[in-house]
Amino acid sequence: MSLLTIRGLTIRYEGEAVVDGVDLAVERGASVGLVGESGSGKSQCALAVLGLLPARATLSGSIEFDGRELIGAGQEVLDDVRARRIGIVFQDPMLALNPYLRIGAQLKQILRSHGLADRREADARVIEMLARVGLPDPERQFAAWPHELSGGMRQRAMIASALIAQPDLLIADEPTTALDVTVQAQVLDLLERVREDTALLLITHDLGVVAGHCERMTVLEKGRVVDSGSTTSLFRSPGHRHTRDLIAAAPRVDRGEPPAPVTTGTVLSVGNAAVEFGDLRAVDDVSFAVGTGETVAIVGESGSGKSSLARAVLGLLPLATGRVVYAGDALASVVEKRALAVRRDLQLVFQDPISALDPQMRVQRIVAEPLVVHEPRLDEKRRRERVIAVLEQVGLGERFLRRYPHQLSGGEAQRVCIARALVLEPKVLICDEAVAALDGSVRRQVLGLLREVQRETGLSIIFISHDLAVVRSISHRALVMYSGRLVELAQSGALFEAPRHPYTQALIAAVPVPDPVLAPRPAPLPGEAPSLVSPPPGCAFHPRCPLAEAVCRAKAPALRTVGGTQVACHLAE
Amino acid sequence: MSRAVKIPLAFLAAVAAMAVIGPFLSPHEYMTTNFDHLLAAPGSGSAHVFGTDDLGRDLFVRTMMGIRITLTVAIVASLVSLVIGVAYGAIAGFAGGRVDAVMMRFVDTLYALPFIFFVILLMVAFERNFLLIFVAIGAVNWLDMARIVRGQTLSLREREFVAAARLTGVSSWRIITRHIAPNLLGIVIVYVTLAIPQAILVESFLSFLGLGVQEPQTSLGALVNAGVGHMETAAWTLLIPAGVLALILLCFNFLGDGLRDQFDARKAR
Amino acid sequence: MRAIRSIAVLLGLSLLISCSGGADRAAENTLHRGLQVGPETLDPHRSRSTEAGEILRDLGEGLVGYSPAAELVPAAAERWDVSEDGLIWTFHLRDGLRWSNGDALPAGHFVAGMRRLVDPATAAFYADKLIDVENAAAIVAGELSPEELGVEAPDDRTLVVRLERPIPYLLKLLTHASTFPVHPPSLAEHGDSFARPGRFVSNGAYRLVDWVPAALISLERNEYYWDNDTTAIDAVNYHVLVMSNAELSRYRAGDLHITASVPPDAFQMVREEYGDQLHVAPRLGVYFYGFNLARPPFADSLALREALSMAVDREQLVASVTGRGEQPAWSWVPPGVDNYTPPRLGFAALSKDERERLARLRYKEAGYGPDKPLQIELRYNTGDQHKKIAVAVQSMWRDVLGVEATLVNEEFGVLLSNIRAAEITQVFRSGWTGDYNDAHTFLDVMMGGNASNLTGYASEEYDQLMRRAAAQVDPDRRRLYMEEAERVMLSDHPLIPLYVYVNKHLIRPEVVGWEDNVLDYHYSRHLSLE
Amino acid sequence: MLRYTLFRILGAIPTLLLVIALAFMMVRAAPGGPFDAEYIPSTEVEKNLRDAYGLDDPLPQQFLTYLSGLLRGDLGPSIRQTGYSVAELIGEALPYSFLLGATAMLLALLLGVGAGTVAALRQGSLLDRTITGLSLTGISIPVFVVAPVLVLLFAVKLQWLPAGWGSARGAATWVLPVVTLALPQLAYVARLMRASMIDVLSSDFVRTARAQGLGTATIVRVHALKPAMLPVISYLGPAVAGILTGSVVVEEVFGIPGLGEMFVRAALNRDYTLVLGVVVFYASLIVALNLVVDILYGVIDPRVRYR
Repeated sequence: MSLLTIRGLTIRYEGEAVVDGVDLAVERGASVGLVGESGSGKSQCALAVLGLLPARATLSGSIEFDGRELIGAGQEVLDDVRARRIGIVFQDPMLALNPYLRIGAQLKQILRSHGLADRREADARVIEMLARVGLPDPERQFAAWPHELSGGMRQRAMIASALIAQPDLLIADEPTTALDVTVQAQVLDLLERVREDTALLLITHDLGVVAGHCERMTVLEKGRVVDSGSTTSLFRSPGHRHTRDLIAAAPRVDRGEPPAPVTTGTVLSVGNAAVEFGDLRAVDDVSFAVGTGETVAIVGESGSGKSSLARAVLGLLPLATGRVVYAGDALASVVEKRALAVRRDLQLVFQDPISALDPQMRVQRIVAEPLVVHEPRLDEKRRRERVIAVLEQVGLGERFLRRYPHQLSGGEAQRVCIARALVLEPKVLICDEAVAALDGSVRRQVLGLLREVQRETGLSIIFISHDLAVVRSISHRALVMYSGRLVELAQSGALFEAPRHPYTQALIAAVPVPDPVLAPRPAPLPGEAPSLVSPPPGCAFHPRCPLAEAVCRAKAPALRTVGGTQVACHLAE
Repeated sequence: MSRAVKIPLAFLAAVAAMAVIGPFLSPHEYMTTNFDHLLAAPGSGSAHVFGTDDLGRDLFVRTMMGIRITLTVAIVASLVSLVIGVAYGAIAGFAGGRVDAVMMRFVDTLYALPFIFFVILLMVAFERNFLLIFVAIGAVNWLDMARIVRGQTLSLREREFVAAARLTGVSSWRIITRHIAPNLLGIVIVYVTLAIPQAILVESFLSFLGLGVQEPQTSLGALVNAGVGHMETAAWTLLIPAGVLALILLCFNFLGDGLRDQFDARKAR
Repeated sequence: MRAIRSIAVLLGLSLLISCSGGADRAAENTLHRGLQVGPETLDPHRSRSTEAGEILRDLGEGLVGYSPAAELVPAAAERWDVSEDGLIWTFHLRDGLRWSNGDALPAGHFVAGMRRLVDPATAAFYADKLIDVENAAAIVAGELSPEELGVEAPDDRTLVVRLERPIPYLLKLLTHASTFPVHPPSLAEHGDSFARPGRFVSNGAYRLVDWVPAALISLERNEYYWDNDTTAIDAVNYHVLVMSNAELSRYRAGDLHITASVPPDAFQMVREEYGDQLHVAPRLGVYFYGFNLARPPFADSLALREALSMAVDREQLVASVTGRGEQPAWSWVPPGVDNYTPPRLGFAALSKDERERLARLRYKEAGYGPDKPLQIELRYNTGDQHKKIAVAVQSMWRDVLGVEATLVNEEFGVLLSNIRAAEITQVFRSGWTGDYNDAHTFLDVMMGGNASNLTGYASEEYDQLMRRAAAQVDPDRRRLYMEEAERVMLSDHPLIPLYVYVNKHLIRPEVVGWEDNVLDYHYSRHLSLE
Repeated sequence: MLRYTLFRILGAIPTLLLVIALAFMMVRAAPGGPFDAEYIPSTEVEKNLRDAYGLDDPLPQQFLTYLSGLLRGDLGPSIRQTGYSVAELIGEALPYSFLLGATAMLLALLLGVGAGTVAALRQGSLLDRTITGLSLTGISIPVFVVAPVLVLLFAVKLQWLPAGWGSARGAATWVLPVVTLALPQLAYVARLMRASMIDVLSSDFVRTARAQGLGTATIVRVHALKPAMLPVISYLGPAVAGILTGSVVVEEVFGIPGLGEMFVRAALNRDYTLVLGVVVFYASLIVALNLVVDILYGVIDPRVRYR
């Protein structure tokens, strides 16, 4: 008999089914992946198992755990099952941990509430658990507040809290989505190692994660199960069109031909740029150039300074030192001081399309506003035609004109953002994590759109992303940043096939590959990126670098050219 | 609009309409005394639907008068606080940096004033003129407004759509008027709605101290205060204005809550 | 959680404190009296308010006092002589007078008290009380030292007062707290703050045991008082209750024996429910509207002033608006003053209709009418009763004459300073209460240049008559001059007397010995509890 | 934190100066004077009175004299309450105001937090609706109506409780005043608490706690109460202002010799020094209270750091 058996689970909100007849089983000790895009209902299933859905949700079907029916079970049964039999790890540990309670107290409460330890034992058990999930100096972390921990450490504490009562089943709901890719690899490793014979139900949108960590997988689409089976067989021969699409849409860092290099004149260049926030140096001495019709990617983890660099290029943040040269002229550091003609040539697409659209304005006004500023003599009718034209260019039509941002889906909103940027026919488009918030298939469409526009108009693109797989598919050249500094700059082909910098190598190795045959790969790097306030001496990467030598600790490496690639490493050759 | 907004709004509209039209429907005048009908009981059969007060004046007309004045005082007071508060808060928030720090330090300073004492002093010191009541009450409330608007402006200023507008070359003035101001509207409306009942209560407190509006004009607070004395012998002189006062306060509070919920819901989406 | 527990502990603690705070003061034989305003001080020479005066009648004693019916009776002095010309008074003190701490009270302490009153350093509000005593005016003005005051004690039981002009009401002045003796050792030890519980050495039937400013004054029997044997009540508590409604509630809840007042709004209810406990009696006080005689439109328009005065229906006012047994006022000096019959306003005898007709006539004579209505401001100080009366008078003027009066409510201090500036005021509310039972206390106010003469009335004829009256030793001739003076003043209509004040008290049936009187003086030592 | 406290106290000095200057100007701008009565003494006597308090000195000089007195901790003599210093009068009135205000505040906090929490836990239930309805009513009826109605009912008609202060029934005397004063604050706290508790209960970390099977009581006690209290703590400042306003009414109706009533009397009587003294006292109190609120905030929310 399975440990967990879900049969015909249907969850409705005000009559509308978000989960519709889902069947799922998890055997003891097994690992099962539950895969789907956002809105497919996968998290709802997890919450349903633990009875955590809001009261207005209506459930039908059956959730049987170890012989006990959980749907309609009383509070006592649920409280008994929770933590002790089923532990859960949520996506964002910053939100899921109580910021007003010390880490140790939160874990201790679990033991105390379930009567698993008395006052004295509890402390020791918690510290031991914190040590098991790899928290350094567990006694100190015991007394730490959640906000004092880094993202990866917080998620480790979250895992500790899910496992401390030694449950039979661990549900992990997008456990690594909020984490950087190198940390994600560590946490996934940890989950594997620490769960021992606890069964795992891993919920994720990332096929790479499933491929590396689950024996079986179930694919959801719009609340329905479309495919289910062993991971290897499903990847080899997907049963359903949707599964096939998902696998096809999953970008791969390990293969694929990057766009051929372009050789054109430089349209924009950045020299020795630095950005500071008080004492903190977010960008330190970065130089690069972008050619006409070229896409240059800036890659890095959170805190690497890539977004600050982009904003400094645009003049939204002042440069501490260095300069930006566009079309042969050095630009003013602040956008308000730049000539209008320059401002229309440099445009930006943001990560969060909803936040980037004024909620009080209709799409027509949003897209028309740049025209009002730059072409004030345009009459109403012509302006409207231009707006419709650009909306059609980005794959939206006239019918979107009257909509408000909250009436748009994520993909539609991002297209509106792109339309707003393109309506002025800019020469350089900066995309700041422009596809990070989008689901696989939508992401692929948006990337396609960008490529198409570039082909048609010779647009240059600076593409900022943490996602190496996406970068591989779109950029001609890429530069990698770490702790505010440029560590490697190369043609995409060279970068992905023969990375020179140990950090670049690790970054590529850490990306989960959506192929069960190649996965899993061990986490390539320990630790997390250093604090920008007090960066380590010498090479900022040396504390995590597997190759570090004495010189790395003493002296910051300068950027030098090794085989056509610019790399900042003492040891690269 | 949700029901939580519509119902109190409808009530308030009805009360306000009644206060405007009501006096025209009555044969009585708010200041005419009638010593033959002192404290006449209300009733449909009587000439006075709401009865009369201790000078034989018609309470219906006086209550309507009171509603008018109370609402005017409260709304104007709130508007005073709105104008000062929004201008101050928006400037501080949009300017940011040192300007913001200095301006907010000043607000913190004013917060330490025992304001009700100052209102009393104002009322005592200067001839009881109507305008002063507005200004005094408005002066009490603008600080909260300034803080809220400033906080909101600061966060709006950092929103990406403002960055997008800056980037395109939209002027600061246009950013404030087209992007920031409309987005402040929701919270400002909610706040004003909740500030009005506060102002009404301050007005009635001043009436209690005898520092309120000038007779023979009246306000709900003054009517209620007068009614307290007749609580046992002529309960209607208390119950009617107190009921209307409570109804108005309730409606504004409901309305404020309803608007906030609606506003939050839109923000959440 | 810990926070909540500590909150609970605090709450409990504060309840405990409150228990101990409300110590049991309701000894069996304690009289509880209401007071409308807390006394500003119990220092007899620096006191100002009627409330302070009321408590000081229990705490202290002058040379002369009052009976329950407010007739003059010997107090600290057992008898007195007056010289033929009325200028030299000799008082003979009782034997064995003692202070509340047992110290002897010689006549010299009375001299010290009076000197302290006129000493500029004391800054006594009522320093003018003894202004007719020899050298008093010069001492108040700082020109002579207090020792020069015409008061001396040839021996411990004799006190001589020398006057600059005869004042028939001297004995009445000597009942006032400002003429009480002072206990020199206390003054020396505590200075101006000797009138405190634990410090205050007094010479009345009671001594001060506790005083919570603005709330409660507790007195206990003074064992050393000369008439202690006939004092029945052991302790007196004065409760300050600013709101008369609150005072009424306290009375109805059984907390008070005697109220200071009865709220107008509840008067009807009180009369029905507590009829036999309600005491209403006329008082030496008049409520009036004054004209600003320094500015148009009232400066030179006798007709207009008379018209406005006539148009006020005083009977209606006291019946429907004030409604607590007040009497219409037809004169400046209220009825009931000793040895005086006030003249009445000329139109007092007319019927309401005749008065109104005449009023319209005079109004027209003054140059006003429907086409040119009089537009004035009527100022009154904050108070429900003042407001009601103003509204009523406003509507009477409107109905009878078509006057457009605007009501202007001002806080007392504001109104008073406006009246005194005489710039913007036109008609204003005020009132006058006699300090002692003599017409002089009213008529003196209307003399030209008197500081309390708010209308600015100045009539040579009036002043002359008053000066003549002052020179008379014979009471009947003095009376005739004063009555003639008032007649002159009334026909000039500098003000509109509206009604005569009444005293209103609720008194529990167990209180024995209470007599209503025009001065509203009720010594606690004259009362007893059954 | 000590440095922060010191910094804040220093920062309060200009605030207090501004308060004093404003109050001084306003009270002196008011027409009338402390010796106003219907009986007006002769000019000589009036001059003696004014001289005794230096009221005829030039105003700036009087202001400086007052400030220098203040520096020595001397609030001056009361002009109206002859023979008392302002400090003494505040000292006399403070215990009553404090007892009244603090007890009312505690009552409002305890019951308000409790009722708000219960309502939030049973959101939408009859109990919730009752609490919400009552609390809305509580903030919709002025104190000066509630007070006499309660007195009429409980003191005059039922005779269960004393009608006011100064009678001989000990703690019972305080019941009506405290309840009257607490009622609107209680209602407000309950509303605040309900809203914030609902917010916190729907937060992710409470979902985590539920997923850990902690049980409702434990979740509220351990996880939700502290963060849900934050808005209530922020409300303490405005609440003190509300208590202050309310206490003026309550003290008058129940005859309690507290500061609020004293202030109103002082303002009406033009007792300049007493008005200033009470204003200075309350301004200092508010400054101190704001500091306490900020520190409390930091105690509850570990992310707040003092600079």
